[in-house]
Amino acid sequence: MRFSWSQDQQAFSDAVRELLAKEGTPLVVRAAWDAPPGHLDRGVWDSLDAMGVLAVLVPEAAGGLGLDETFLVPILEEAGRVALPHPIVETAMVAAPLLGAGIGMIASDLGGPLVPCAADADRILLHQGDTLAVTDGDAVELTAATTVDGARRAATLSTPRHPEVLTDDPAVIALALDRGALGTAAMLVGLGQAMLDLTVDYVSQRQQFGVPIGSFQAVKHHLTNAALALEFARPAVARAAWSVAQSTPTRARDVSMAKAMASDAAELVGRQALQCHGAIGYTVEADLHLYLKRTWALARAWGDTAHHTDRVTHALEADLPSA
Amino acid sequence: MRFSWSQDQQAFSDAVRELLAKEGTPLVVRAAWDAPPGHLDRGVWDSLDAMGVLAVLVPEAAGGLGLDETFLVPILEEAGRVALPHPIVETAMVAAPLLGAGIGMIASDLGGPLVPCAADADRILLHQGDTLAVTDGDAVELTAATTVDGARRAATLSTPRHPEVLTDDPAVIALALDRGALGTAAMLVGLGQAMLDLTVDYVSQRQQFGVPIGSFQAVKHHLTNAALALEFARPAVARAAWSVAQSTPTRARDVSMAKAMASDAAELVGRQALQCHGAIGYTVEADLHLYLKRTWALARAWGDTAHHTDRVTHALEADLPSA
Amino acid sequence: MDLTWSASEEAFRADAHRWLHTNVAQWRTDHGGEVASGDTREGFAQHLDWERRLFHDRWAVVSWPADHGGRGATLWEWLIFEEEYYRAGAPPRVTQNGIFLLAPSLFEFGTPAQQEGILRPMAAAEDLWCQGWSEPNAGSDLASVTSKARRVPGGWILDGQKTWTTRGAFCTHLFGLFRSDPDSARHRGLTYFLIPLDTPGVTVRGFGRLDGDEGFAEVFFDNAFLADDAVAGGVVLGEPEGGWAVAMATAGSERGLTLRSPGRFVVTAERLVALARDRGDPTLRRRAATAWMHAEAYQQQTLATVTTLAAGMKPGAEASLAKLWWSELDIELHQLALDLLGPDAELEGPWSKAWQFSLSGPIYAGTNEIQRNIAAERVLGLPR
Amino acid sequence: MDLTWSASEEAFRADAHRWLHTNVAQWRTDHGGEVASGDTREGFAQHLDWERRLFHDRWAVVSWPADHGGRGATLWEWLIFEEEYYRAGAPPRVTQNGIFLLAPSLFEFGTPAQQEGILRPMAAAEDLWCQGWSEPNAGSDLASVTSKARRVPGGWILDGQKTWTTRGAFCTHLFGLFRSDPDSARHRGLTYFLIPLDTPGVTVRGFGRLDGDEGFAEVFFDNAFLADDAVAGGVVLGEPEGGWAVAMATAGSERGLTLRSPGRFVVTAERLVALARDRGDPTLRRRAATAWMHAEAYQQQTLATVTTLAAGMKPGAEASLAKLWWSELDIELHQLALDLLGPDAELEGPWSKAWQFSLSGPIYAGTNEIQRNIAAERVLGLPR
Repeated sequence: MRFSWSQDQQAFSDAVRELLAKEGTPLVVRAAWDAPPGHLDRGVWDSLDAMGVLAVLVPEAAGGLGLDETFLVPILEEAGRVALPHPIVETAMVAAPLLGAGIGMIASDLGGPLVPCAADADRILLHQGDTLAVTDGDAVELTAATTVDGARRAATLSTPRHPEVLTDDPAVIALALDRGALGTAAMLVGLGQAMLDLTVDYVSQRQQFGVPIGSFQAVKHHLTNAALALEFARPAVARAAWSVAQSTPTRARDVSMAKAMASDAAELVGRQALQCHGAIGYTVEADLHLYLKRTWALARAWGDTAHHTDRVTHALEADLPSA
Repeated sequence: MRFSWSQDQQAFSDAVRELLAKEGTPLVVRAAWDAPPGHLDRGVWDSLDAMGVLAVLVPEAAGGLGLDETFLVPILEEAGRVALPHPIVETAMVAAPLLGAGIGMIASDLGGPLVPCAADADRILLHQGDTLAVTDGDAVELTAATTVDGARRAATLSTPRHPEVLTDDPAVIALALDRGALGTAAMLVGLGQAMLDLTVDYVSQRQQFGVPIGSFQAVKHHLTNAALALEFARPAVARAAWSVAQSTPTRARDVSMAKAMASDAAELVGRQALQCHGAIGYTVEADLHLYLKRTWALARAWGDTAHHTDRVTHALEADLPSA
Repeated sequence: MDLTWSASEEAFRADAHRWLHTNVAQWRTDHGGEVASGDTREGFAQHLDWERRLFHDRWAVVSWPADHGGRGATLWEWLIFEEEYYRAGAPPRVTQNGIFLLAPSLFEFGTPAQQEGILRPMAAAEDLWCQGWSEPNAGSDLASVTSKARRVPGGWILDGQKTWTTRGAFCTHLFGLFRSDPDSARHRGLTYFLIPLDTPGVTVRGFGRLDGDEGFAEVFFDNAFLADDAVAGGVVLGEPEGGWAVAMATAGSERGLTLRSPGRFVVTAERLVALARDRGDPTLRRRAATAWMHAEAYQQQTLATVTTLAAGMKPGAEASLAKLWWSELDIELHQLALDLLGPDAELEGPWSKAWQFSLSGPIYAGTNEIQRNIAAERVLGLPR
Repeated sequence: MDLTWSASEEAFRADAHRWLHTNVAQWRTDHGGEVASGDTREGFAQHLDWERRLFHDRWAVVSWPADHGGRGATLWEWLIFEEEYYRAGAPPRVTQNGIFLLAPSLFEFGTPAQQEGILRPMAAAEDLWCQGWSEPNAGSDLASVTSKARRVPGGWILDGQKTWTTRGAFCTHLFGLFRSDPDSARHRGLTYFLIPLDTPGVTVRGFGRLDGDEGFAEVFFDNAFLADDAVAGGVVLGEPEGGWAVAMATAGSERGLTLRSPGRFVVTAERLVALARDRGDPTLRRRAATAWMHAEAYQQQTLATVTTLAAGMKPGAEASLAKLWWSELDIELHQLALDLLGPDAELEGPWSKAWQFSLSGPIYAGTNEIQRNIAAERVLGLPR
């Protein structure tokens, strides 16, 4: 029993964190808000690709790193911490195990009807009836959607022409959906941490009534509540990474628990962060909104809390002796 | 439009408050915990009877005061404020309109399977199949129940011998149930107010870290939250009193809203009151527990919050145009 | 206790209902069916058109005397009007900071000349007023304002900066607090000024609120000369250096019922009950009923408050409780809306706009943390 | 990351499981099937019998060295034992204030003679320890204790009063903080004493907790002479006047995992999931799953914590977060239980007892308000 990332896992995600601190700044997120469809800058993305991040889950024989989700999840937490606008969950977590290494940037409708970065992706992974299929970006008609998070760059898709069917195995599809939910949960924990850190800094500096507002008990308690939710969501996500990596019998339940808790935690942190920032946070000039809006979007992508709680309910009830 | 008690209504409930401040002290509640079944002291009860409280809803022609629920509800709030152990809701609110004046003390199973003061009552009002019936106390076998609130003096009943059927009119039965829920809601608002007042006094006196604990922001916010819930539950109860008195078409919905909000408010006040009292409140030596336990009991009697919320849901949905 | 409306109140409701239903539809049609947010330049102009239609038919400020463009409606009628207003789907009032916040203070503290000169153009949406309270370092702590006013012959010199001024970039006038006694501290030595925004030396820069609309502005005062007669009746409201008391009255209006009447919440709750019924999820249906009860309780509590006001009592610290309730209710309602929408919650639209707006409720008009302090100290009497 | 148990851990689990299932049933049978609350006189005696059965088969203090009656189990094994303990429906530990609170401090600060003399009788439930922290005017503000200790030849004279001492009326010994330097203030000048309750001049008065059980006591010290050798190895734990540091270590144990291992919450949550399934209400089923997730998250977070402890790190202020979580989780679980029971929630019974007990969680071991301050200042680094 050892409930912590290994040295290798830690070292890899530390390296990603360092890279993202330099190349994944809020300016990158703002640029993603502003770039026209199809023009998402790939600077950070290419750096992540060069580090092998996109091929973590691809077998070595197929040109990947041959590692598992316990490596990728801490990395995705780092991606969440900088609100990375690129479809890293769709590409590295969901598509790479199906399509292999060197697949470019993949968008997908598996997480919901609004497809992030659809116009920017090289290919699109689709949930078509009972199959998973893949198609070139230009084989689908896109309608750009206006969403609360401009950096998500979401679009809806028309039915594609001649998609290539990858599989009709329900187990493979279920695993892809679980991977997407797990990766998104990791992003949400990272987003929550980013908002908490930003707010701790802010309330330690901001003075009102002659003292830093972080010295008021109400502010302390808001932020402790935020930290508390994160502190207990994080292990749920780590455990789900293990369950997916090991294909444990509780995989689906554990992923759903991770997604529900991470969504709730990040949303709570966001609420407290905004409230503690006050009017300063309630502007697009402050960076907070970049994280906040991504949180709102991801909390409902890949299944919302009600959906995942119901999955947990069913898994638990199925394990009970009958009444 | 005038959303406040009339001078007459106010004067009546002020008189009751004065009486109860003298005769309905915590000692009366403690005595009710200790008295054996059938030996509930009737001192305060007789005084209330002498004031006409038990016959408020009885027509003048039948020896009552010929008033309506907008008179009785503020009085029941006062009864809640002292956690009156006697079955005043069952007697004055539910039974008196059916049985008339001078009926003594009435217990009833309309509020749930645990019948308060069953062994102390002169008669018992029963929900028998689709009828309301009444029986003498000694025509029923009682099994004393041990409940969290000893002053409730609850028992379960066996099927009575030869009860006298009062009515099988569903409208009359529905009105009796609504009256019980409304009266209980009023008691809960009074209980909440009592716990809030007790706690405001306590935190203003109790010193820790060299200051009254009521000066800490966390304590202030706990008690503001408590006051807030009460401030908005009280008008819901007052409005429901009007709706019952006037037999408005929204009566059932308004009563359920009153009961749900009063239950939730009183439970919230109780939580904050206990927390702000700390260990001192967590003893049977402090009076707080007398109010707290009655709150728990009444919040679930005459339908709990889920039951009443569902009634509101159905009433609201029935009013909607179809989808 | 009498929860019935009189015949004349019912008649008033019928009039309002008729006018609103016809005119809301007409206004939307005239602007091509879809109206932009009132916090964008395009939308603001469309909303001004709406405000002028209201004024033209004397529905802009129903509770004001007829002299100033109103109907002398009672508080009860005003409540009825508000309920019908939201039920008709009429838009948010872009004039609200003038008519709901400044005007009550003008009625209380203004000279007859000020009332005469300022109120009617405000009601007519000719003069558009914004609020100049906050400064970069004076948010919750309003008493720490440092913007200065210096008396000079014939007027005042203003220096400093205001910020988070709602719709400041689209307005013509600002009311705000300035420190006129340089040696004063905190609540003393502040004066409440009425200022045309085209005063030389005043610069306005609009910027984006959370939802991206240009709903905020910074207002810079750089040696700006404000002539005593720059506003009809004079530029000082109340006494010089007596600004705090006037500002507190304005803030009371902001927290209390004039800014956020119950109608809008009840109507929103009703829509959510319908959405939840259609969605079918039992948990969400129950949550919708709970949210509706909270909205309806605000309605009932308001009736109780108006009863005391109609009897001549002054609004007190209880306004803090009302502000806590409606601001948190608004979030409850819109959180539920997003949960009902599921993945579509991400789309820009009326619900997501309103959700983002609801998040500002616990911040503006004095943060809810401050309101909880006020309620604890002044309603419950807890020690400071 | 490796979330599998080793073969020896699985074997340990199997042993514990077997012993507990057999012996819990046997113990209940031996006491007529229904056991009273351990916080009543009758129930305490029954629970002592249980404690002695545990000790007899070396399950009382699994993580202690064999010398003191344990099995030298690892922290991992201890967690496994706790999980099996609650899963078997074994009763609350009436020895907990000794074995879970005092003992860790004895291992850290006690002399070999103290450890030798005190631990084994404690594990054997011969010496029964209660905690003497709080005083009538020192609750949350523990540093304001005024009970005094005065050095005299051969011992100490104790004066003062402790209160809210859990199970004090049934115990034989008390550990507590006394002010030994009369000129000291706050955290300084306090000494941590180990005191037999039959010391002349010590009076114990039991009184009723919220649930009516005699679970609390007041302990009065009236010129009580505590001989240096009244407890084997000496009556002072740690240095004289160094009591605060020892007490803080004890408090850390109280907040952290030793007092409230995750097993009991997970087992309770599983029962609620079953109750909710049988009750059928979709909202309550969803709430049960949520509560289960919160319990399971505590389990997982504990595994993460134990991983760092097993690697030799010291527990830190994060214990405050754990205390907030388990205490509020316990209320969430039991609130749900009451809602599932509906009108039957009013009946005295295991669920209503546990509900009332859960309400003490945010109060004892340092109120949750204090824990939130600690977490904010020491985990997040917010200004004091």
